[in-house]
Amino acid sequence: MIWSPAAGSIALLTTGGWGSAMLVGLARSLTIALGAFGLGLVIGIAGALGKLSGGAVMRQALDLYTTIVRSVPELVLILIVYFAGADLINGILTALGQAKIDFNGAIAGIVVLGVVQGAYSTEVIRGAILSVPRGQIEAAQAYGMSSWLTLRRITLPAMLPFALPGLSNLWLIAMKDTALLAVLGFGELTQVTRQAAGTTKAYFTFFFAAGCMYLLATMISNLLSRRLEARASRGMAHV
Amino acid sequence: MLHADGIRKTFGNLEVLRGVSLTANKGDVISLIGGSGSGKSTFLRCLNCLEHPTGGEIRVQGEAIAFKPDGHGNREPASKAQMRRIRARLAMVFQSFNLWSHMTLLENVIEAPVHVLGVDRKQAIDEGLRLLERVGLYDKRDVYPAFLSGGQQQRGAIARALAVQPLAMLFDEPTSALDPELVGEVLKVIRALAEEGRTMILVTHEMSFARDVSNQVLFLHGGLVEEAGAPAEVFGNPKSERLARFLGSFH
Amino acid sequence: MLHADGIRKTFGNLEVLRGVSLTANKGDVISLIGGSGSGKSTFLRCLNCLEHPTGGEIRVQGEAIAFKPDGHGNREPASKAQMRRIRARLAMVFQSFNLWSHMTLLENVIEAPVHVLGVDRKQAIDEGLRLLERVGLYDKRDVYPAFLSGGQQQRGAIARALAVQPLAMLFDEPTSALDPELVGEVLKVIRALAEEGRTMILVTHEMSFARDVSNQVLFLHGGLVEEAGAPAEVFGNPKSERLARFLGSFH
Amino acid sequence: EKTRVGFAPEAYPPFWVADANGNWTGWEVEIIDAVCAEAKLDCERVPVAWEGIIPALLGGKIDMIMNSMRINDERRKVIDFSNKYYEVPTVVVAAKFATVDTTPESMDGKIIGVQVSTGQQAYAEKNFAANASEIRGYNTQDEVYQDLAAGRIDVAIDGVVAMNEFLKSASGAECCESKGVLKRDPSTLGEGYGVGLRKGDDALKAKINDAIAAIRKNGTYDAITKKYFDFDIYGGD
Amino acid sequence: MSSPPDAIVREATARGGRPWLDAGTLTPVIAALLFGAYAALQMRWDWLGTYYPLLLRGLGMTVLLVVVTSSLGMLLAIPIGLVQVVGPKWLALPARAFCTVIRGTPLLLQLWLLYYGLGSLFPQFPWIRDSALWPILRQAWPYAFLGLTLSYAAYEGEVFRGAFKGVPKGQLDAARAYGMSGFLMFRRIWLPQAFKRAMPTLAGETILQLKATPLVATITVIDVYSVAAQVRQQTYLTYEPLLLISAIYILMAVVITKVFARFSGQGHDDTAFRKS
Ligand SMILES: Nc1ncnc2c1ncn2[C@@H]1O[C@H](COP(=O)(O)OP(=O)(O)OP(=O)(O)O)[C@@H](O)[C@H]1O
Ligand SMILES: Nc1ncnc2c1ncn2[C@@H]1O[C@H](COP(=O)(O)OP(=O)(O)OP(=O)(O)O)[C@@H](O)[C@H]1O
Ligand SMILES: [Mg+2]
Ligand SMILES: [Mg+2]
Repeated sequence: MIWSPAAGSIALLTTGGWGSAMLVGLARSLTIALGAFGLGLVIGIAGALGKLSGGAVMRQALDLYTTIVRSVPELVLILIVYFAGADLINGILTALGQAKIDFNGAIAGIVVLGVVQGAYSTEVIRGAILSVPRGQIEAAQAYGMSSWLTLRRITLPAMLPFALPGLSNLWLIAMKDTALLAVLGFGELTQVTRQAAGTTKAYFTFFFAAGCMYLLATMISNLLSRRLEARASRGMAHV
Repeated sequence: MLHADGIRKTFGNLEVLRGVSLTANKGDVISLIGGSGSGKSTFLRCLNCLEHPTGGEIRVQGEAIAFKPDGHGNREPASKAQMRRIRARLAMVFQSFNLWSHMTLLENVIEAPVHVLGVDRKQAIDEGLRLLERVGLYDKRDVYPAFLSGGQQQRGAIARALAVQPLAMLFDEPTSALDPELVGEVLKVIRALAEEGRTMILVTHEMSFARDVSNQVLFLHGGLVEEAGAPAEVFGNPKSERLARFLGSFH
Repeated sequence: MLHADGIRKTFGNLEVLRGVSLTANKGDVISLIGGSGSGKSTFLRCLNCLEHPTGGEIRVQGEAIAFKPDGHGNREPASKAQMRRIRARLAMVFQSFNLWSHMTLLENVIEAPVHVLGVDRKQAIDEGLRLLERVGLYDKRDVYPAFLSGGQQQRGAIARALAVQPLAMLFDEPTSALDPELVGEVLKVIRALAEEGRTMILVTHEMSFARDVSNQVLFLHGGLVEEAGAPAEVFGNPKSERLARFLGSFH
Repeated sequence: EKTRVGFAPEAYPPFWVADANGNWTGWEVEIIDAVCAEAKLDCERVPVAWEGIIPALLGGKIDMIMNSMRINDERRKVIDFSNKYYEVPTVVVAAKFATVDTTPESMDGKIIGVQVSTGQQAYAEKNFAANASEIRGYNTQDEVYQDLAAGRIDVAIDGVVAMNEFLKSASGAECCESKGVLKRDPSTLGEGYGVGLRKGDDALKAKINDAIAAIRKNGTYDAITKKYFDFDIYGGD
Repeated sequence: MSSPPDAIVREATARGGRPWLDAGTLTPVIAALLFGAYAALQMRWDWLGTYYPLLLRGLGMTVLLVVVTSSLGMLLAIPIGLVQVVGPKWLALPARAFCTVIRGTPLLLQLWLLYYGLGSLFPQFPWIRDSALWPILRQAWPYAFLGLTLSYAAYEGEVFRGAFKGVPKGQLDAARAYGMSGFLMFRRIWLPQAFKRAMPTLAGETILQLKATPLVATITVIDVYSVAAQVRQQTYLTYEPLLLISAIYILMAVVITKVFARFSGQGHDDTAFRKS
């Protein structure tokens, strides 16, 4: 029986322990998403600065990175980065005479998704920096600020209102993309859902419950990001 | 105190400045006038190296800004540190104000003193509040620039400039972005600064104001100083035909 | 020909217009002047129902616009068809031009004739080109508005208005968004229209122009017509103290 | 030094059954433990998606695969196998009312469901492709059964043990029945199920083979099997 | 993957406003050529001979999926965006909820819910099972097309909402002032301008749609990705199939970019809006 009545569904979620297993899965998904998003942000800031003010070689290399990552499906990228990335790192370690490291678990997920997120963050942040009115930066120069000080005090805070909508989108994508890590066998929410559904045969119940969890996480994120946006753009006139 | 000597500036093939010189001593108020595109803004921006002059020399309190080739056929300041030091002393007030939009008015005013000049934060705030009071914006100290009227923003920008205790202030069309009603307000502040003996160099379209406030007027045309002198002379008795025509188009 | 009688307009609690009347006969050129926020634009937008007046009556060639309650405590035109018919005859030239950005200049000019009035496309193009020639933009017929200077856009907007052969033209600050250099250009076109005997109602800040071109001037203040009359009278001999003060701030 | 045993984290009763705490039980799980104990290996089970399990072995992310993997020629080209540790016949299952047997002709116009990259997929591609209207590949065997019960595929192929488990379940009992046992075909269906190993990992292979033989001999294998089956799952020698 | 298509590099260069083939461009091109040479010489490509018919079939399905679902999705997205801006509450709220739900949950899960959830409800009803529709409903592709269409509609509905809202009020005022009716204004002014605004985003979103297509493999639809996965499983090659389809997706992304660039046409830009 695939379509269980509501009461039965709830019983399945509460008594079998699958409900709490899914919550654990959700927590793992969120942890990986958070790590990946953070890594992506670091790559993004560095990448945007590299694209805007780096040398020609660096700009081209970054263009290549963002172009490829943004046109190849995440599923494929995840497999490539997972296999090639581990080979590469371990190859280097072996060449250095070090022991191989275990490229499994959450770290791998974070690295893989982080590299993907980094390409998108690079573009979001680059765009945001470009939307900071030129005069704001000129004013900083006119008052004798060094490039680093200008970046820290003016450019980054001033670009935030422009970057936040894009970044909060990226966060939602990171959260949902953790589902793709199921192809690597990671036990995050989607994977747990599949196991629960397979074991209990209550497919609809569990897929639906997982959908609700993602949705809830999304809505909470939206709420937070709207707060954050309001805070960051408190200096902007409301239109 | 501030000398510019034979400043030239080309953008690609366009020769915007073809040797413009200016000497400002302490307390001088110098107005730059000229048609649209005559290079007034460019010259002002050369003075604090926001544009790197293609040729000529700039000396601030006797210290010449050193230049070196930038590898693209132009020059750039040889020492970034020197350039920053000099910029911090030549406070610029932009035509479009360019107050930092993510900071309140007070934060705007104390930003450069605290982070560039290394003034103690507490002291910078005291001084900043004093300056805001002076330009009539004490009430607005915690307001973000976007919520200020044009005239208030302009006065805020002036306070920000005053906060670095500049040797000279550079104004680029301080009133052209303002309502006629706000123009008067800003001119009043500038006039008061002039009376205090501040050194100021201003690009302006307000001839009556230039006449009123400045002790030297430079008329730029075709990348050169076409005519210069005391305002009474320049406005009352223009020698060049072009200046006469230019002044004729104002009433 | 165009009568507005006791027009009132409130936005929420704000009473912007408290009974403004105006009568324009064929060939009249009426200037609306007044301080910022005095309701000039609102009144103009009420005339062609872009704002629905809270009270009062509008008659165009004797035909009164019928209103009905809109269910939110305001009124709305009772017949959309009537409103559209009337709007098409009262061509508006906006302060920010509002040329349709996805159409070339010529397409902008023929849009309303072809799609609203149902003029034959071929004929509309002929007429449109004639009008563009008239405002000196024949060369720019296939250019998109984004690539035109402010003055060119403004003249394009005038051509677009002329193309519907309006009974009257409504101008909202036709020059305030322009460089001083472009103002003259546009004023020349409007003056020519006035000399042709076009009916025009214009909101303007250019007192000298209002004096020059109009045969009636209305000074709005506090939602009412504070003073009205021939320009010589209004400018030369203002009766109300407020008008005198208002004019004093212009030179 | 841990020995990492790769498996696909999907329900495959009675070999693999998960509970909500992420604990796995089942016949194969116990066999893994027994083999590791016997071989004195410190084993750790590592979940890897089925479709990536051989690349994971080759890439060194795991050291062996114990996941009901058939020993066949195609796989032998890239990995090595231990001796088999069980072998069951492969059966064809279909809706009760369907007229299907194990012959290619009976597959005319049918939709056959198999798990991707399995021996049964290879068998179906080799023998039934010409007749069947479609051979649909699923990521997990569980999904095959689900669609069989839903009537979206006509025929499923799988080892008899897992298949019986399905036929015992509510949805399976209602809809379907076994339609016959496929002939032995070592090139696709293989020669039993064995432990997948990297080529050249001969020391490990020897240890595993010894351990399998040992638990067969000392009764551990039979003790485990009794808990799950009422027949000898090892198959013939 | 062989060398990255020139077009992409050129694209990237054009975006940065830099000349094509300066020292900086050469570096990645050389790197890519070297990598291409390595791939050609050191990797195994013999399987291409066996699998190319399958690959072509999969490619066909991928292209079909992208073209059909983004066209249908677009048709849905326009009203979904519009009602959120001007529609009555009883239309705006459901549209808003639809966008939130679809955008808030993984597409993978939506596909499963549709195929294994909804799809397996159908056979419980004999009248569906016996209907003429059943041979179609038992297939996987209808669910793939439906899932991807809904997803595109939700994301683009959001884009169109922004685009409709972003058209400056003055543009519509002008239309009203010239006596246009609501529908005429929508057809002549509002929609074209919203489209122009949405265009650049749409190109990117369509590439995202392309990148979402591999998920249909999880519900047994055979697209180009699933063929590559099959090749991987049958040949046990780790990289070659992945590199090949990466190159295929990059090429398709370039085509999408070009197609949209053609549509978004010439001429005007947003500067007119910024002025006002
Ligand atoms: N960064 C630049 N690149 C190329 N040309 C420039 C640049 N900046 C200014 N110009 C050109 O230099 C000339 C002088 O410009 P400038 O802004 O100094 O004029 P201006 O006298 O300030 O005019 P206005 O009164 O209109 O502000 C103009 O022709 C302008 O187009
Ligand atoms: N849609 C609206 N909603 C609420 N208040 C409005 C609206 N439109 C105008 N107002 C208010 O109505 C008053 C009159 O505005 P209006 O634009 O008519 O002034 P104006 O005389 O044209 O001024 P200006 O010379 O600055 O253009 C202002 O206080 C304005 O804030
Ligand atoms: Mg200038
Ligand atoms: Mg107005």
